[in-house]
Amino acid sequence: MSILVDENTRVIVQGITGKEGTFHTEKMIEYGTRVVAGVTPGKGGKKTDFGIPIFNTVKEAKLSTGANASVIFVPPKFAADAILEAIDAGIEVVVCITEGIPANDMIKVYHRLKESKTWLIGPNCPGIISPGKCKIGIMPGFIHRPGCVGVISRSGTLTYEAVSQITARGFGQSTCIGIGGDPIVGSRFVDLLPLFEQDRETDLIVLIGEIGGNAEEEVAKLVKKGYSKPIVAYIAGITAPPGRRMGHAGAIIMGGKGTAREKINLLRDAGVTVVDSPAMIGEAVEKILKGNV
Amino acid sequence: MSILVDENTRVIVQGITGKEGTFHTEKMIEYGTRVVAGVTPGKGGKKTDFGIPIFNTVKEAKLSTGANASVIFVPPKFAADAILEAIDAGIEVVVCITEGIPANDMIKVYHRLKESKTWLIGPNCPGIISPGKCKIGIMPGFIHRPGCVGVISRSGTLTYEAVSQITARGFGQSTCIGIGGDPIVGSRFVDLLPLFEQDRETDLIVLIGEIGGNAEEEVAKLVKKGYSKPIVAYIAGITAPPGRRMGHAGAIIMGGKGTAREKINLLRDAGVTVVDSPAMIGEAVEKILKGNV
Amino acid sequence: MNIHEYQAKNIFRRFGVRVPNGRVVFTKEMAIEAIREVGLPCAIKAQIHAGGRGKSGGIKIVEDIDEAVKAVDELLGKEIVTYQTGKRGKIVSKLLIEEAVRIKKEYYVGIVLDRQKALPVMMVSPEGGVEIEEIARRSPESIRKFYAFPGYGFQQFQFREMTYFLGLSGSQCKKCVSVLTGLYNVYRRSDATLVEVNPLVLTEEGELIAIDAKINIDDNALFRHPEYEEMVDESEIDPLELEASRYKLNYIRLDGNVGCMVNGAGLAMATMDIIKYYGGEPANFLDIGGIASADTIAHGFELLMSDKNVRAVLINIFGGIVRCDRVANGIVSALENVDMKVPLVIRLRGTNAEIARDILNKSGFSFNVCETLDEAAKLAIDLAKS
Amino acid sequence: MNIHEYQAKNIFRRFGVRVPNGRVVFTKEMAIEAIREVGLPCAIKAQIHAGGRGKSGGIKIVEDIDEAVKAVDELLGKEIVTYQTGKRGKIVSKLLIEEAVRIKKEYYVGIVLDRQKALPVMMVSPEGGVEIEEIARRSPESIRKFYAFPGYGFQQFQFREMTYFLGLSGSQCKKCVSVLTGLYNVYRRSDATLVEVNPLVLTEEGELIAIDAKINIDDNALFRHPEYEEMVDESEIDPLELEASRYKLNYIRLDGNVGCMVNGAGLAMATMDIIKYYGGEPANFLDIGGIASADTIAHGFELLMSDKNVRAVLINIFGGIVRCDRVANGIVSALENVDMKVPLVIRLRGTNAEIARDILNKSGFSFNVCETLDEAAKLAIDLAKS
Repeated sequence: MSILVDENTRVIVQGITGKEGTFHTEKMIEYGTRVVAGVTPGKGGKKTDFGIPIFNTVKEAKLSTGANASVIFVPPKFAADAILEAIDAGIEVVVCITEGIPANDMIKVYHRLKESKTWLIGPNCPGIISPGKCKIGIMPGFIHRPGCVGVISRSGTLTYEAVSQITARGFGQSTCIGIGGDPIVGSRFVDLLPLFEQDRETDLIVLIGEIGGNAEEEVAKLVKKGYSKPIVAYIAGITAPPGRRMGHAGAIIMGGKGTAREKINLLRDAGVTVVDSPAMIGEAVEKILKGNV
Repeated sequence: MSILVDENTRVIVQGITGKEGTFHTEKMIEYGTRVVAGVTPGKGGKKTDFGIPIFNTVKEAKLSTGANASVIFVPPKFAADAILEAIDAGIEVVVCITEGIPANDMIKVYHRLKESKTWLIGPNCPGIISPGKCKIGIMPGFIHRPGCVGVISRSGTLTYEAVSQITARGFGQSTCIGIGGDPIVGSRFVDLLPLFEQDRETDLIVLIGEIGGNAEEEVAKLVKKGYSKPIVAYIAGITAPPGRRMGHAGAIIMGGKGTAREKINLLRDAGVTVVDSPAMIGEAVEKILKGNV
Repeated sequence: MNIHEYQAKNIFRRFGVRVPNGRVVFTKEMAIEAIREVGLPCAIKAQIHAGGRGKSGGIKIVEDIDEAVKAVDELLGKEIVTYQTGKRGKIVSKLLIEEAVRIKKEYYVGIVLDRQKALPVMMVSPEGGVEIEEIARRSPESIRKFYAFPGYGFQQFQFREMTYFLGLSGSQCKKCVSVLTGLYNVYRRSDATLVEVNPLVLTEEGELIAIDAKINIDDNALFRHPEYEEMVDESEIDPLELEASRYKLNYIRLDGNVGCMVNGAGLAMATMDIIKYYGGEPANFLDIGGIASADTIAHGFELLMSDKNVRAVLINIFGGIVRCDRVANGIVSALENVDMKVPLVIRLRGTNAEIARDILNKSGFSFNVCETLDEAAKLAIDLAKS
Repeated sequence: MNIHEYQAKNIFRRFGVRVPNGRVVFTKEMAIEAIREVGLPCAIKAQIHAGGRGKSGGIKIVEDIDEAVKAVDELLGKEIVTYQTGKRGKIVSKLLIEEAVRIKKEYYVGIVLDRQKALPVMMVSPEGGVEIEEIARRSPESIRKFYAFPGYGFQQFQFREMTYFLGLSGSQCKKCVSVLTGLYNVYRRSDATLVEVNPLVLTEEGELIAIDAKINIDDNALFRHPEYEEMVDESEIDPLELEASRYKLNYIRLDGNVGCMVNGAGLAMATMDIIKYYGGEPANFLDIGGIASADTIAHGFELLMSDKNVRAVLINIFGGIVRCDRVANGIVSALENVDMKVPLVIRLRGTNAEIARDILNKSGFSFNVCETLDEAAKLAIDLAKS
């Protein structure tokens, strides 16, 4: 098993004819993802070089191909509209890769999303992968292997680092999700943790947090109330100076709130295994899975 | 019993120091309604001639007096804001008497309302009365008497006509509600009918509809699915010319839809007793209640 | 509030929606000058507030100047009767002279408030040019509805979906999205309850142009739009209805002979209905408001007496908050100033109804005072017939 | 994007929020002229982008001209260090000269995005004049939060509730509602992520005036606000950070001696963290983006070499979509053009990492190539110390 996406997931690529869209569509197909349609307004009726049919709207694409997921490679100005279109078309899982969407646009998306049945991953994220089954996003597929570790993360390359540590120790992943680094994301840690809890294949969750916001504080609360699977966490940004933005819009500490230290303390207090160094993630996973804790 | 309001209802009057607010507050108190507070921004801390304390905000009024209902006598420009304030303060039953609120303002109110636990009656309505227990609104109290007939209506004086026919035949009312004549009202017939169905004291419902909109069509659908109590209905406007507005913003027929004839046919088809003349309401009620149908 | 086609088109222009080049004229001389300016062929369109104008001969397309002059003569100052005007029709005092465009395809676009969802709904159809009700009957699948997002209005993707549903492609798509955006902005920024373009046309030259334009403004929101007050065309309103509106009375003139004066819109409609039910014909709808004062009653009488068709008057007042004795005094004092030429049937219900009957009976005027609505309606009908 | 207090106040004026009469000056001469114009007493305020300016002596209230001249001398061209500037501080090149107002009461008003509710939140407190964090510590009950309605923003009743919570009464209520409405309009129409007034003051004369003004704009929304681009004050930005931003590199200068170059913000923070964890001090945050090209790598090297504190450089690249062999080639070609004066530790992971190691080893440059993050961090720290 896995969460949200699997070998039956049928994917639409929104913005399939753009540079990023074209490139990553190819990579996804290579990985084995069932990319069934593309959407680019005005290019409906054509096909990509790979023979994927292009539609003008998500609704048409869904109707013609039975797609249940979409991935968005649309420029930031138009990305929120693309997400709303996918929600409105009833797409079940929408992955938005686009970085740089205005916060006010995401406020609009967020409240519409919460009234819908759609799961939105991102924006500003690497995407979601269930190794060996389906990859929707821009992560390097080859570092993953099927297995029992669920990975959720606010970061991109740091997630790859964590995944490769897990793989290097001989374990694999059930599903890996980059939730995105923006202040407002479609799915938060606490939205996704229950799915991992219910997934029979997932035995342990690796959670990569960072400074800013209160996503990790929410996790601490959730776990304290009772969470049935072990969590290994790493929180980036313990050295980050206050009031400065570290790449992500998300990675900023305002007035002493959302520091790495506070997050680490709360998570530990709730019973989460928080490692001190990003190099220790694989080791901690191994210890727990081999029962050496 | 009764629905929504009873002898324990504690009422705030929003706009208590205005002309209408002052007049009807007096009438409500005379009827026995427990008016516990008034709200007029800027006059907080004062009292009315009747000794009712005035507050600046609904939240303060609620906090100080434990009110659970409010009635709004605020000019149309500011009335939507007053409704939102009452909803935000967590008032359970809000009655808006004000006529002439812009439709766009009511769109805003409506969607906020549906996310809340508040019941809004109106706007542009006479209000709600549970005879002998509580009157919130501008209807003449004396024509009512406690009894087993629930009354819901889109009209004002026509409701009084119906009520007085019922009373004249020796019956009384459990609760009478004027839902208001505007295109967008807080509670529709179909929202309230289930409450009457569950109310042990209500044996029969009198429903006064009119041309325009599809409130009566919704009722026909609801009843067709199964409604356990008899309904006597009258639909006003069978002589109204198309495309003209008959007083209420609601009473307008657009393009053949929402005519009285269509509504009557649908309701009869669903099993509702629809009378042909407004003078026959009391008689029809008597027939059913005495088992002479 | 209704505004004229030419006024609506001026608003469209402000929001970037293309309309044909045209001029509004009030006289034959102006019309001929305008026709020369606009060029031939052109469209000559009666500017009246009533649906169904096209079917009733209110719009003429003319090819040459002779035809044009003939059309102007046939329209200006003449009466047009449509299904919405009643028997009396509307006198045409304004014409819109517009360039004729070469039509390739006609579309329908309408924006109204959907009461059930409490949201603006946009309806589009590639089968424009006939009334939306007819499209709905003939090919319901050719109409598609789109709902606004609460607080955020329509989204760009929805305008794109509409565009593709209309069957547009290539460079026309952007133009269409821009027209639809413009029309929604008209709706939103005007506090409109209706914006309708039928037809929106694609010309042979590939342009999208609104050939017709209809806007209704939410009367309740007019306080936010002082710019619309000057658009009111009082000549369009029945003089009696105009006078009524000055006294805040709600009056609509009909074709019958039983005048009605009632407090409350629902009861007023019910009173009309019962007259009809017993075989009579109501002469009007008249709601004097929930509270019936001597003043409003007096103005109501004046209105009823101004309608020469009225042969009997039925007053139906439910005295609720206002006591019936006061209403009776109001009636009596009003009658002292108004010359009532027709029989009067009065039915008062509610507080102090019996005292009221005494006041009326002792007033010296001749009334027919009734107890029930049934009785009152039947009597008024009989009196109107005799 | 940060803007200066004086720029924020100009925006406030446009939205009808009162601010003190004042002028921004760049030289001592201009300052003295401005003081004469504004009058004494007045406030002399350093215009720098950093919080904590008041506590660090960046704001002076002066009573007479001698004091004023002294204050200008003490500020203009001088360095101010606050808790947000880092050790190096900020050089003051602009002063805001403002009339002093007679303060009766100080309030706090702030609008920010609440990430959890995904809504703008307005925070108000009658305990203004100190930092919001301090108010929150000292008297949390004196802060009240109000959330906007999705799509509809804040409502009038909320502004009233804020006003009464602040303890205003009488004629000041309307003024306060108008100020709060204005501040929210600033937030909304500017696509701001922060609008803060601390203090908003009630003067002895009964006026409400924003004594301080802070606005942060959402960088992602700048495309909607070309008017803000000219407000960028490049002199406020560390020259290296400014250069970095020109190459779309994400660079923040810190005080340590281990230079870092990493792809991805999370991995870059993690790299800083591990350096610290093993007792070292990172010299910077540098994210060259998810895709590391030869070009971005070359610019990254230039940045690191411009920081004289850097004693060793750690490159940590996770080759995912981009293959490590290409990254290695990029590093080699970049080094051919940049004069590296300090030891270099390179860790490449991901696709073709082994080929990459070969390329680096055979390049002729001296590298320290590491396998794990642990190893790389420890080595870089050691090299920086020696």
